[in-house]
Order: sequence, then structure tokens, then C-alpha cells
Amino acid sequence: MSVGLVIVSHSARIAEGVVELAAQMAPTVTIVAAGGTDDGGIGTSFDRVQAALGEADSGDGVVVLCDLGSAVLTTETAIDFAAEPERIRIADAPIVEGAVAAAVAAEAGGSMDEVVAAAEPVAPEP
Amino acid sequence: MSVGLVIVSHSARIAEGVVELAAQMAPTVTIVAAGGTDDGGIGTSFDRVQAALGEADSGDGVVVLCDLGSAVLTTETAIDFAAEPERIRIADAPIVEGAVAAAVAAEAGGSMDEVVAAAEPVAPEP
Amino acid sequence: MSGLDGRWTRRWIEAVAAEVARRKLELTALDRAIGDADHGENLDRGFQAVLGRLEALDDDATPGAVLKLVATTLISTVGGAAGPLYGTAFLKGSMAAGDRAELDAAGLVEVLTAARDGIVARGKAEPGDKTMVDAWTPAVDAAAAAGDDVRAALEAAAAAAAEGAAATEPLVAHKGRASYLGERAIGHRDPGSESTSLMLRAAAETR
Amino acid sequence: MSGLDGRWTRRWIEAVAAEVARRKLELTALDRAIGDADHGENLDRGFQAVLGRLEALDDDATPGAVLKLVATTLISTVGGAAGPLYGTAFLKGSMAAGDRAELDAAGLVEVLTAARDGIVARGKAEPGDKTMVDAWTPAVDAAAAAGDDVRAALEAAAAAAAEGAAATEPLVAHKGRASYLGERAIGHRDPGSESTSLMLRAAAETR
Ligand SMILES: Nc1ncnc2c1ncn2[C@@H]1O[C@H](COP(=O)(O)OP(=O)(O)O)[C@@H](O)[C@H]1O
Ligand SMILES: Nc1ncnc2c1ncn2[C@@H]1O[C@H](COP(=O)(O)OP(=O)(O)O)[C@@H](O)[C@H]1O
Ligand SMILES: [Mg+2]
Ligand SMILES: [Mg+2]
Ligand SMILES: [Mg+2]
Ligand SMILES: [Mg+2]
Repeated sequence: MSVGLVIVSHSARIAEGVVELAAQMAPTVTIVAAGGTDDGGIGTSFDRVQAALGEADSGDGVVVLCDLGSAVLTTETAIDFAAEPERIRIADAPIVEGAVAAAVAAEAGGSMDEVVAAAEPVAPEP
Repeated sequence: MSVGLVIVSHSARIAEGVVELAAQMAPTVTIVAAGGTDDGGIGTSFDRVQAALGEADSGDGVVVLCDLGSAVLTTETAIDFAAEPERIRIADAPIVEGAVAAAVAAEAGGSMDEVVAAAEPVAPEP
Repeated sequence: MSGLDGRWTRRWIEAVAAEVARRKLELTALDRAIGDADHGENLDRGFQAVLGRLEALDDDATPGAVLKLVATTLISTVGGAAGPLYGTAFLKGSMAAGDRAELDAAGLVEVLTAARDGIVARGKAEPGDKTMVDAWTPAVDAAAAAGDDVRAALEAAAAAAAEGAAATEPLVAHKGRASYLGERAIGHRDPGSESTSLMLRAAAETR
Repeated sequence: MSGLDGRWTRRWIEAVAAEVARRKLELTALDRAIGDADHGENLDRGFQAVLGRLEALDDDATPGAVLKLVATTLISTVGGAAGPLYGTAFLKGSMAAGDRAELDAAGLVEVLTAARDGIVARGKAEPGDKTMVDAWTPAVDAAAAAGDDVRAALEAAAAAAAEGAAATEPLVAHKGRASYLGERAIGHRDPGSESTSLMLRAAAETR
């Protein structure tokens, strides 16, 4: 088991693309996309985020990457409604670059704190 | 006319999603996706980047947002092959958050330098 | 009427839904200038969903029960920042209302205060950041100063919210999408402050 | 044979393509450990495309013309960091070769140096960053020290590249995807340094 990731974007395509990109370097990590509104528009969906948070938690907790501010607001609201909010953390990191770094850390068996830390000051990149 | 944007991602879905997201706040800016490999896989395509650079330049230059290091390498190579490389700048910014900020600056008629500056230290966000 | 009961609360929400539908394009136009041009659609989607769910609610539901239904519906249907923000506001307001059958002036102030505090806790905006907080905060203060008459408190809140919304125009935004615009946000009214003003005006006019 | 002519260059590239195809899974396995598991596929896609385009080239094309075709093909077909990096290397190498019909030892060293400098200019990696530069740099130095015999220079370059590739194993990466892994990259060989070693070994064995 490892920390799971949830990718909350205003765009379903961004969220799904981040999942495919991050999964490349972290094939065993559960990474769940929660992008777009319920009707497929641009925005965020509380229900999608809530479902993704449940799906991504395989026992070691969940780290969430968000794009813009409203994605953070929606995620925080979902955390307020979560049964075990202490098992969820939002990384203060850019969604794509942070997700790749977080996925690598989760693949290596990092804890929630380690995964958040890996995402936050994005790892040095070429 | 305004500065055009090119979004170079390893994932076609990320690039297209960034275009739809950034276009929301910048409806008149030309924003072109260059994501994925030629056969639709994960990676970057020199030909797609080269074509996008041409398409995005309506006279005021182009600012490029990249995701990972190889996207930067591919873009820099395309710039080496460009007829007027001085009309293209790569922003050192996260691809999604940077693109939204860059798009807003381009929409306001910012110069290449202003658009790059808007993307780089990502604008304060809620 | 002495206090604001569940039926009043429902009539108020129906009036908000009608006003949002009527002024949808106007709210979206405000959001087009300094945001992503969806605030009217977002709220209209949310309040139309509220109307649908209100029908299933008991006729004698308390104010708190109505507010809670509004909260959960907005949270899951709005799709923009306004969803979690107004959703949290209505949720905190419903918790403040508790299971009281009616709200008097003091109860109304408790509900409005809880709603505003919920928005601030969620969005971390301060007064002057050019957000809906700039309409809520003067509204709460004015209601609190209005004395024992609940109708006077509602009228004071609505008037103060309208002023607060107008006062966002000269500001630079420090939260939300408008913060991307820097000085270019000056001269434009914050859409969320205007929708707050709309809601509180509807409350003052609901009998 | 006195120097390395266009036909030799072509045979070399064909040998590289064959070796990359044969060792594709091995290169990808190296990249699976500290990258995204595609280096073998990336290079194989590139060199298979090169084989296709080589056929269209004049039989008496110069070394520089062959290298240029390899460069542009890798740039547009590899799809990973190795595309712009090797593409730039072959491009700068082809420019250094110019329109010479044959490369002697000095010409070979010029070409290898230009290739390595191209990679460094493109990727900004320094020796010790756990990249292909760690195979190229000792290879260039060894070829330069090998004297006037072009075959000896090729053999020296190949041997030094193999050592350089092996020497990446204890390193932490500072460029490329492996830099995400921090200390966990230790113990793994850099895939790009191994493919560089493969190319230079193929050169030493091409008659
Ligand atoms: N952090 C915040 N705190 C308070 N209000 C905010 C915050 N972020 C946004 N808002 C309010 O939300 C409004 C925009 O709502 P809406 O258009 O529905 O969301 P989005 O910006 O996600 O499209 C803004 O006009 C502002 O009043
Ligand atoms: N900035 C750089 N400078 C030099 N070499 C690099 C750099 N970035 C990556 N590399 C090399 O590229 C190799 C990876 O190539 P490849 O797997 O094809 O690309 P990608 O990482 O895009 O999937 C690495 O093993 C390393 O040798
Ligand atoms: Mg909006
Ligand atoms: Mg929106
Ligand atoms: Mg790779
Ligand atoms: Mg790759």
C-alpha cells in the first residue's frame, strides 16, 4: 500500500492527463482524477472530489493536488465532510509538477508528510 | 493582436485542458496545445511544438509553458530551428497555473516580457 | 409576523432563485470583466437545483432545515468558488439556527454572523480583498446595530450589502480569480459581492 | 581504411539501430528504475525511423550528411529528452564534420567534442549529474588522448564511455527525471549514459 493521490482540476482533461503522466513514474500508486463539473464543464465538482478521496485511500492516506483557488475551496469543503479528515492533505504545489513529484515519493513508500513535502518545493528539474 | 501562448505537455490531454482553462479568462488570446507524441503517447513531439509555435504567433510573439524537463528541451530545440527565435520565450513557470496567469496578461495586451513575468512568480491565488 | 419561520425562509430562497435567474447575465458579465464569466450560470445552476429539492422538504421544516438543504445543494451543484463559499455560509447559518422554529432579530444576527464567518474561514479573505466578504461584513454589522426589529435588521443588512458591493469597485483583488488582474480589476464590481447583495435584498423584501 | 567515410558512418548508424533494437528492453528497464520506463522504446523508435530515411540518402553521402539526417530524424521521432539531446549532438557533430569526405582521428575528436558540447548546451548538465554527459565527457577526453589512429581513438572512446556509464551508478541525479528520486537513484545506472556507451561501442566495432 502507499499514499494515494487525487488530482482536482477545473478541467477533466487536465486531471486525467496528470493521472497518466504521474502514473508513468509511479505505476503502483493509486492516482484518481477529479476534474471538471458534473456535466463535464470547466469547474470543480464536490461529488467527484468526494468520490475520488474515497477511492484513493487504500489505508495510508491521501494527498490532493489542486489547480486554481476554487479547486482548493471545493477540496477543503469535501475534507470537512470526510469521516477521517486527518487522512487527507492538500499539497501547496503546482498541479502537474507537484503531482509527478508526489507520485514518485508515494511510489517509494513515503508517508503523507513526505509526499506533501516532495510536491511542495518542486524537486529540481532539468 | 496579442502575445500567443503554446502549451507543451507530455500529455495531449493536459495540453488541451490547459488551453480550455486558460481560454476562459482570455477569450481573445491564441493558445495552442502541443501535447503528447506524434502517435498520441506520453512524451513530446518536436513537430507538434514547431507547428504550434507557428500557429500561435500572430505578430506579437509567443510565450511557451512547459511541464517537465524534456518538454523544455524539445521546445528549445524547436526555437533553435525557428526563423525568428527572438519572438519566442519559454516561461519558467508551472504549466497550468503559469498558463492562466500568462493568458490573463496576454488578454490585457501585455508584451512578451510582461506575459512571461506574469506567469513566473505565479500571481497570488486564493 | 413576529420572527422568520421556515415558510419565510423557503419563500426567501425561492425569491433568491428567481432573482438569480433574472439577473444571471448581469452577474456573469461582472465575472467576465474580472473572472471567468460563469458566476451567474454557477449560481443559477445551484438555485434551480435548490428549487427542485425544496419540494421534497416538509412544509413545516425549520429555518435551519431549509438553510441546510440550500447548503448541501449549492456545495454539490454550483461548480465554482461560490459553491463552497455560499455552501459553507448556509451550512454555518443552519447550524446557528439550530432547530429554532423562528428567528428573531438576535437569531438573525447569529445566523448572518455564522454565515459570514464560514465564508471567511473557507476563503481566508479579509475585508478589502474585493470579494463577497466586502458585502457580508457591513451587512452583519448593520443588522447587529439595527435593534430588535427583525424586519429593520433585514433592511439594514440589505442596504449595507449593496453599499459594500459598490465599494468593491475601486479595489484591487487579493483573492479569487480577479487577483490575476492586479490594477486592471480597478473599476469593476466583484461579482460575488453583488450576488450577496442580491440575496440580502431578496430577504428584506420577502414577507 | 584510412579515415571514417560516409559509408562507414552509415554502417555505424545501422549497427547502432540494430543494437538499440536488441537491447531495447534493457535500456527501458534502466529507465524504469529511475525514470519513466521509455528510453529503449524512445531510441528504438528514433533509430528505426533513421533506417527508413537512410535509404533515401545518396550512396556517397558524406559523414556530415549522414549525421545530419540522424539528427533531424531523432529530433522529430524520439519523443523523450533523448530526442533533443542526441538530436543536438548529431547536429553539432554533423556541423563539425562539414563536407569532409572522411574523418581522421583529429576530425573524429572534433565531431565527438562538438556532439558532447551540444548535449551540454542543450541540457545544462555537468559531469557527475548522472546523465549521458557522464559517458560522453570521458569518451571525448579518451579519444583526444588516443593519438593519430582513428581506430584507436574509437576504441578509447568506447571503453571510456562504458566506464563513465558504470560510474553513474553511485550518483544522485541532478538533471532529468531521476532527479525526482533523490538518494533513491543511488545504485542505478543512468539509461542515457548506457545508450551513449552502446553507440560508441558500436562505432569501435564498425569496420
Ligand atoms: N477566497 C475567497 N474568499 C471569499 N470570496 C471569494 C474567494 N474566492 C472567490 N470569491 C468570491 O467568489 C466569486 C466568484 O465566484 P464564481 O465565479 O462562482 O467562482 P469561480 O471564480 O470559481 O469561477 C468572486 O466574485 C468572489 O466574490
Ligand atoms: N538535462 C539533461 N542533460 C543531459 N542528459 C539528460 C538530461 N535530461 C535527461 N538526460 C538524459 O536522458 C535520459 C533519459 O532519456 P529518455 O528516457 O528518452 O527521456 P525522458 O526522460 O524524457 O523519458 C537520461 O537517462 C539522461 O541520460
Ligand atoms: Mg467565475
Ligand atoms: Mg469558474
Ligand atoms: Mg524516459
Ligand atoms: Mg519519457
